[in-house]
Amino acid sequence: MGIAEKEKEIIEEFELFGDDWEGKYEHLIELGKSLPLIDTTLKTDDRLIQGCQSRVWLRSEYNEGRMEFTADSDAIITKGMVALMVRVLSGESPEEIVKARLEFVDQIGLKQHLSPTRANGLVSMINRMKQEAVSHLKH
Amino acid sequence: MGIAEKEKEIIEEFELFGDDWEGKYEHLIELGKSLPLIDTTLKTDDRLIQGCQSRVWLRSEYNEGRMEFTADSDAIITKGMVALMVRVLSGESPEEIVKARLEFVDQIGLKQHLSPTRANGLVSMINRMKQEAVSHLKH
Amino acid sequence: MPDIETIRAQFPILSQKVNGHALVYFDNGATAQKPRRVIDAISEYYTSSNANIHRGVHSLSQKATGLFEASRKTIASHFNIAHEQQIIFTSGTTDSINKVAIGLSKNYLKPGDEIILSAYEHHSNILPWQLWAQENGGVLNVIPLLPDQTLDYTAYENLFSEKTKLVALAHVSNTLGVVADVGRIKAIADRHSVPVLLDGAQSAPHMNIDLHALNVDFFVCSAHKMYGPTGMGLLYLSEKWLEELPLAHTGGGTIKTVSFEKTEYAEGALRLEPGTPHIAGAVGFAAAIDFMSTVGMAALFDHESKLSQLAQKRLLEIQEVSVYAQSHHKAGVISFNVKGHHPFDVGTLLDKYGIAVRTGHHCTQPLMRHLGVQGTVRISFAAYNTEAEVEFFADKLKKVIKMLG
Amino acid sequence: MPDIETIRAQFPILSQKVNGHALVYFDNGATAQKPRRVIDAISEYYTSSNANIHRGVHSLSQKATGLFEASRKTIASHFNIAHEQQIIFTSGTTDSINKVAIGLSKNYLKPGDEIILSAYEHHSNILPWQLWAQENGGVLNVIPLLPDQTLDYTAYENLFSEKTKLVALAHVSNTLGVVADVGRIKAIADRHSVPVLLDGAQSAPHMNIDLHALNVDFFVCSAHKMYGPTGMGLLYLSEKWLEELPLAHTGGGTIKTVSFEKTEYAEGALRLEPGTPHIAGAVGFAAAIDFMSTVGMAALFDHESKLSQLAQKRLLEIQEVSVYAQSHHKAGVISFNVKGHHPFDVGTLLDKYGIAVRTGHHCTQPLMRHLGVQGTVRISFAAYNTEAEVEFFADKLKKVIKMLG
Ligand SMILES: Cc1ncc(COP(=O)(O)O)c(C=O)c1O
Ligand SMILES: Cc1ncc(COP(=O)(O)O)c(C=O)c1O
Repeated sequence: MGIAEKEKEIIEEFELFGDDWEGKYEHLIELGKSLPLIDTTLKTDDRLIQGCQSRVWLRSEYNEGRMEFTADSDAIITKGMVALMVRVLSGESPEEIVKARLEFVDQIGLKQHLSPTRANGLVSMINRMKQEAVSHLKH
Repeated sequence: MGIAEKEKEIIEEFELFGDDWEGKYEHLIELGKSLPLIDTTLKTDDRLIQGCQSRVWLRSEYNEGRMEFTADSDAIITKGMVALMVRVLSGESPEEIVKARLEFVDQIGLKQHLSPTRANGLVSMINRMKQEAVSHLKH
Repeated sequence: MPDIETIRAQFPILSQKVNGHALVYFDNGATAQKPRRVIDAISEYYTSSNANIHRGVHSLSQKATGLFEASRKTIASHFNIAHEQQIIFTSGTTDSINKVAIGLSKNYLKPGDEIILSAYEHHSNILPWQLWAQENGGVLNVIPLLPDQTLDYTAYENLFSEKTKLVALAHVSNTLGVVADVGRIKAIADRHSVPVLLDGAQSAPHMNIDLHALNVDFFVCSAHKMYGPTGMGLLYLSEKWLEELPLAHTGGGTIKTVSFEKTEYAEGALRLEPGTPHIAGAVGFAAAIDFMSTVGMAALFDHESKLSQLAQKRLLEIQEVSVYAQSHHKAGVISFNVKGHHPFDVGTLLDKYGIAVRTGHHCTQPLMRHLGVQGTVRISFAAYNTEAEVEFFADKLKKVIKMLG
Repeated sequence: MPDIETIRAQFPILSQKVNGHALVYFDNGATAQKPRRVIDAISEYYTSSNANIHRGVHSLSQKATGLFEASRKTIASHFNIAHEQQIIFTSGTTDSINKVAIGLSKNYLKPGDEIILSAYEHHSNILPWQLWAQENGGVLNVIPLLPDQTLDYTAYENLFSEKTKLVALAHVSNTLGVVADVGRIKAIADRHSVPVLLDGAQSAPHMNIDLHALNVDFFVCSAHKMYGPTGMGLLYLSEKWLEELPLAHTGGGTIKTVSFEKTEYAEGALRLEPGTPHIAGAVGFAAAIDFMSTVGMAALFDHESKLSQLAQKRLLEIQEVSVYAQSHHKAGVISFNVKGHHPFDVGTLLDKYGIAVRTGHHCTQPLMRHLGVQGTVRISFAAYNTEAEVEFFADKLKKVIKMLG
């Protein structure tokens, strides 16, 4: 399944809640909880993305043309967002990741969490994911 | 003639101009011009009242129970105002000078020149006149 | 105090809906909302009186200067200061503290000297002193907190040495709401002839402050936390320091005469206000003071105390919640945490109900480290907050905790 | 450029009567009047978006932060700066210069070092350097003026020595209107690898400024002279100085982590903007920039040049009048004197006709001494001034001279 399909799946998942933001956030929190924790020994400073309000740790690996991401956050809503990003981008090629516009976030009504004013580390995390991908691009 | 009479005289003098501010200012300028200049050798720093916009020099003497003032300014409108003050306060006793409220300035419509925001040295000059008078009060 | 609806009606922003709910603004410690009279005073200034001040002979400039200096008088009299020149306009608390720190570092503070601060200071009352200490080999001594998060006055007394040159202290902790006992602080400092700087950023908005009675050397606060405009602050100086504080900044408007070789400075407030001041800010600040006067500082303090007590009661009814500095009578500020949940999550979900709270370290990272937390959730009150809002908040907080599971 | 009536209609203050006459505001060099959109942007900010920025998770704080950062972008793009973090908000030109002077004095400027300024600098670009020089044994070298009151570029070149560490220069002289040839200034400074600070207080309101092309190290200006609010200014830094300029002020909002022992600072503009910024000021400043864009900087410059030329022509027709820097193409500013009459008298009487001019030393006392006068009368133009106003002024000036006799 490519990025586009995964985004579509997520949009459908969230459409179920319609205008019910509480349901939507409960789902997001569930997603956060289901994201496997990064082992604390791996929560090193070089993996830390310091937001002013919440912290994100990102670990990436490159394997046979595909990026694999694992990530964590100390705030559960941030972690839910992190889970969505990992789900969409993990297992994809660097080329696809660099191109990804992640517009599904807008469509599921959670765009405000990606605002650069949010200081929750998410925007920096996405930038970091893309940078890691760039470093594995074939030229 | 006491302070009150002199003030009354000045009010009458200015009433002639009614609403004609140009006439009034021409008169004020005339008064400024007719004020005898202080000899430049007397324009020493201790007699200087430095306004931001114009400068005033004040010389005072105490003689047989009366204060005598001479004063000068580098700006003619300020000097006109100075002339009015000297006319009203010169030759009076320290007691009368300290009490003087100089309300005639309001009545002749030139009160704005005595505003502390005017930075023309006039308010400081009046304060200085009163201080000099205070120093000669009989207790 | 006018009734609460009369007060609320003066704040246009309060009729706003946030995420479909009426705005409940509990982030007053960060900045207060502005009453109509403040907004109007600023507009009116620009619409009918705007000019540069102090040096102009034309009518508009006279008008603007008059308004600016009248604002200084209003503020001086609010703080019970007879000599209004002791009121220096700055751009805010942080600016005021920096200017004092830079000034004092020029001839008063010497290498090896010590400054006393508290463990709950705001970064703005730590970093300027830390910068001085790092650049000049100075020492910061920290008043520790008792287990109930109030100041340890005994430890404070023991911090003094021959080298102690200043006490710089928050009047009210922005994170905890704890109120310092200035009388006690001052009495001990006086015994050592050490000047006191009081950071009033969080006290000036909430209580009557009589600077004549407090008799501190420096008092600083921000207009924006007092229903006034942004970019405007106050630096009060004792008579002695008004004369003696070396210049941190200098420039136009501060002088009697200038040459490239030598400058003779003016006296009073002018010396310490270089450049074109924030004239509209001063006018707006005075309007904010007028607003606070119509409420009455004593009534305001009572009102906010009642809200704090109610909020604390409701918070303590929730099992998962822990409240900091619980036992202390607080000045309109309460910090809490929900066991197992990140303040960011709590704040984000409360916002969904239109409730604005502050989360994070509140620019008091050393205090966070002391408390052993990443951050807290902080609610802080103003004249326009109501008991109904507190109840709504408590109710929604319970819902949020359930959602977070 | 929109037609002049369309522009004038945007400035509510212009419909005011002063002493029974329509206000003729020729004191723009001191501060400009504000268009309705600026006044409204500020009101609107307080009415619907006010909150503290950068650290808040709630909606209002997000909104305020968004507006604040969007303002930074607007301003950056106006000055053709790609990296908006190079725009630091200060409280004004004077504040900006002081912060650079304090910062540079910490590790860049050394005892015995030399700074080049010009003979017509504003006190705000003299005194901060003089303070540094006095406190640290520094030297100020002054570019002299040619008989026509323009900079002596040859002398400038000869001022450089091994010890020259900075050129700090007014882009446009606030008293004379003389425009510095920045290309020439920069080229010579570059040859000696000396950084340049450009005081744009009087250029930014009048001309298109491309900071990318000018390529100076520091550029400073004030919003209030650019149709914007008081208490708001700009400090532009080159990439290098953005990273390297030591902190003058510090405090809340500038950090990554703080402890009493050690602080790790944030990067970019944050590091240099301690405390709550003048949020409404930034929003108002951006609105002022929008206003200037609708006029167009090139059109604005042309318009003001035409007014200056007409005014100078009319002034020179009056026998008693002498105009300074006459031969030079001036940026919307003209200084003159009336033989035998004090500027204060001229200004006071012009005010009676509703004409606002500035009189005195204009915070350029060294220049006054060079010209051998106590002060001058200065008229300075803005977008809303008209040829009819210039004619009215010239007419009334003649009357005033007659009155003064
Ligand atoms: C050339 C110049 N530099 C600096 C300043 C100081 O600007 P501000 O008073 O806004 O700080 C002015 C304003 O008068 C000026 O004209
Ligand atoms: C106790 C305290 N000190 C200082 C400050 C800094 O105030 P400002 O950001 O207005 O400069 C604050 C505001 O957050 C504060 O609460």
